[in-house]
Amino acid sequence: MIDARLEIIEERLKRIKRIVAVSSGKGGVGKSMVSATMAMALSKKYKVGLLDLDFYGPSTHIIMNAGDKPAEKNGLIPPLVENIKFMSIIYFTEDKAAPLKGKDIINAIIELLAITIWDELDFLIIDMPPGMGEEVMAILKFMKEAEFIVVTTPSILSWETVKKLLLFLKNNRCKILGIVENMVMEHSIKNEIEKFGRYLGAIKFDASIEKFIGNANKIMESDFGKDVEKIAMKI
Amino acid sequence: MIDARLEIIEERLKRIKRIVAVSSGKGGVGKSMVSATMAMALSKKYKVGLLDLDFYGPSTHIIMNAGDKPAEKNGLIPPLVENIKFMSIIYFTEDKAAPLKGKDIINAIIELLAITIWDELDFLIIDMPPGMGEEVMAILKFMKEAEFIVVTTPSILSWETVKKLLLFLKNNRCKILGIVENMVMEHSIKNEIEKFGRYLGAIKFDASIEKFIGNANKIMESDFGKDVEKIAMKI
Amino acid sequence: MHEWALAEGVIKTAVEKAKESKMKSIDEIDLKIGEMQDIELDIFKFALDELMKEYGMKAKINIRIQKTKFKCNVCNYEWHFDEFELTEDEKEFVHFLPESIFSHARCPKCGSQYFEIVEGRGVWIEAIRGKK
Amino acid sequence: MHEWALAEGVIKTAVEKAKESKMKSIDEIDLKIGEMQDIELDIFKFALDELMKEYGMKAKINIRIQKTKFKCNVCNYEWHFDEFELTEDEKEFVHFLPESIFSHARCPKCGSQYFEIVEGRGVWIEAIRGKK
Ligand SMILES: Nc1ncnc2c1ncn2[C@@H]1O[C@H](COP(=O)(O)OP(=O)(O)O)[C@@H](O)[C@H]1O
Ligand SMILES: Nc1ncnc2c1ncn2[C@@H]1O[C@H](COP(=O)(O)OP(=O)(O)O)[C@@H](O)[C@H]1O
Ligand SMILES: [Mg+2]
Ligand SMILES: [Mg+2]
Ligand SMILES: [Mg+2]
Ligand SMILES: [Mg+2]
Ligand code: NI
Ligand code: NI
Ligand SMILES: [Zn+2]
Ligand SMILES: [Zn+2]
Repeated sequence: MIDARLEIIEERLKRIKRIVAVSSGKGGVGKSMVSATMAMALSKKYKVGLLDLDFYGPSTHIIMNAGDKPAEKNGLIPPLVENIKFMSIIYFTEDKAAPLKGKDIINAIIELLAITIWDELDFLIIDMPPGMGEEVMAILKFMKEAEFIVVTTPSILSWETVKKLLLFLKNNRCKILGIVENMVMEHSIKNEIEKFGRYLGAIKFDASIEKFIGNANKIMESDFGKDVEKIAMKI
Repeated sequence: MIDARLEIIEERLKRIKRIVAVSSGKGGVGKSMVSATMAMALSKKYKVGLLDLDFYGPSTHIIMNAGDKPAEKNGLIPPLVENIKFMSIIYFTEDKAAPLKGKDIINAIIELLAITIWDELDFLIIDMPPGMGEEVMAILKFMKEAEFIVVTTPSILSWETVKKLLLFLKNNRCKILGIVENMVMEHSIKNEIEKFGRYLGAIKFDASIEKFIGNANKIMESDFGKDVEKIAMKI
Repeated sequence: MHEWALAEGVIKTAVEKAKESKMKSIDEIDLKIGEMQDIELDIFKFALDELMKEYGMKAKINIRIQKTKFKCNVCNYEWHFDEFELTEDEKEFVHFLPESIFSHARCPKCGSQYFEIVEGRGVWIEAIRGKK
Repeated sequence: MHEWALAEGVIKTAVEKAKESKMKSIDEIDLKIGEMQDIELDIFKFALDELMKEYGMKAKINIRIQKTKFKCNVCNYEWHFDEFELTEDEKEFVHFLPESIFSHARCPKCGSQYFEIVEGRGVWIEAIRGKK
């Protein structure tokens, strides 16, 4: 018995020039803030899509204040949010919990990849959940060309987990674009990070960012937005 | 065919008076810091165990600077760390990544619960991973009496996910001890939280906490430690 | 209308598999579709026909709807899709993403959300017959 | 020596199931043990005997070791446990926690860590026979 959805995934992704998975292993390091802001920064020059794969804690729709729903036409057409083609599980779960188990996660990803019509894109940014589970495996299996941006904070609790993800990605021969150090205050672990890969840049701790969440322009004008934009230009 | 490990789990847990799962749904809100510190606070008066169920990002061994390994005697005897019986996946994976898929996670939890000899405990504190996956399901299935402490930060990105977990726990008739607001700076969402459950207390953002990680005494003496201790006394 | 996307999956897969097994023409395809997908059969069949034209093929497609089966991990109760009480919106969500059922429904007996989709999701090719 | 903990699982489960099916005495238990558990059979059998004494029972226990089978999700290669090159420490970790294999090993063919334990883990009771 053959799963008829698998063959079509390649077709759906083939007009996407680059897939960038913003990941970490660790939660709460700013993956969602970085991926949404990076998508917005890139969208000034490029055709960009954003796929939120954090089914337990989808966040990018809040950061960008997404409104419209996908349209149905030979598949699902992602709505334009801040000029970015946007897809998230929230279009199917609304504000409810999505207590999916491992195999449900992989099935949901397959379904989403099979029915979403991204069409032509320069970048598809993927906001990854924490952990090294089915979502990372799905990237390994269905998006072999994906490039990883790995986000950490300077805290040892974050870095110890992030190192594990880096090791995993290297073991599995994934392309790693580099490592972003987010929420930097006085203390930075740049030197330590550089031993493990390319240092893509620091993003300062910005206590004011909370009040800009949901307002794309304000985010882009903030210190946070500027730091992310510099990183976006490097990739 | 019957899994011979399942029947013994009840036996292993039956001399534990209270099981407290420190959870959130969201990552990086301080679950590990709160659970380790809470275990240390409770251990002044009670017999306490700490089980780290975050297989992708185990952290409590770093916070408490765990050294000794479990001993093998009719099962695995958790070593005493800061006078707390401690069990974590790191004893079997060391510093490597543990890229377990959903069903591997549930299997690993079953194995750990079946072979760990906690003996008598007043409290077993469980440090939960982010998400609402297999680990939460394992609590629902194998520890029906467990009580949940739910940790959030004041950020909307945290709270939106935490609300989903609260909804899930209520739907599934879990006992919720209350909600902890961590990393509070000027802005608190206490009023909002109180609409959803018991507010267990605020923990201030404490930029100095990073340098105390790995030093139990210093953590307990810090502002963070004192805030957590107050909360521990309420449960 | 996202039926088209799934139909594309079917035809693409059939063509690919026929190639692999060196078939010269595909005469018949047996499909099994999970009830949860709640496919609109008219649209789906139309899409299959159009796509077959594009690929210059003409096969008989036999479609079988697989009933759903759910099983609760807490109380072991087993049930079918029609035991859920879903709003029209929720049904549409499940039509697009079967796994969204975990957000919208609970075990009819014990109320738990910790249940399994035993069967009834996905679009499956059971057999492809043709000339070598 | 954590074999004792697993043996306890076996005897407890057998006693429980016998009670459920109203057996008066258990004469024989068929066990299947995953190769990954790497059970020390002497210790395990000793533990079973001691535990049976405690429960006042005396059954014949047939133990069968189930070979492991792994399958790579990336390159589809299939292999057995002995194809891994594990250190003594790693073997001990896997003995305690079979799932730790994902930390210590990779697909022998393509190097991926995204593989499945198809079989060869766990301790399973296949049959319990006795008098009603
Ligand atoms: N540079 C920063 N300065 C201050 N707060 C930040 C920064 N980056 C992210 N945050 C905040 O940290 C929290 C976690 O960010 P989020 O993007 O949700 O992380 P993740 O997706 O990794 O879980 C959010 O409350 C977010 O607003
Ligand atoms: N009250 C606090 N003030 C400042 N930093 C904190 C506080 N609580 C936690 N942290 C830091 O936040 C990060 C996430 O904490 P952690 O306990 O690892 O969260 P989780 O277990 O929820 O992922 C760590 O770097 C930790 O040191
Ligand atoms: Mg996120
Ligand atoms: Mg943690
Ligand atoms: Mg569908
Ligand atoms: Mg074992
Ligand atoms: Ni449709
Ligand atoms: Ni042993
Ligand atoms: Zn039920
Ligand atoms: Zn392989």
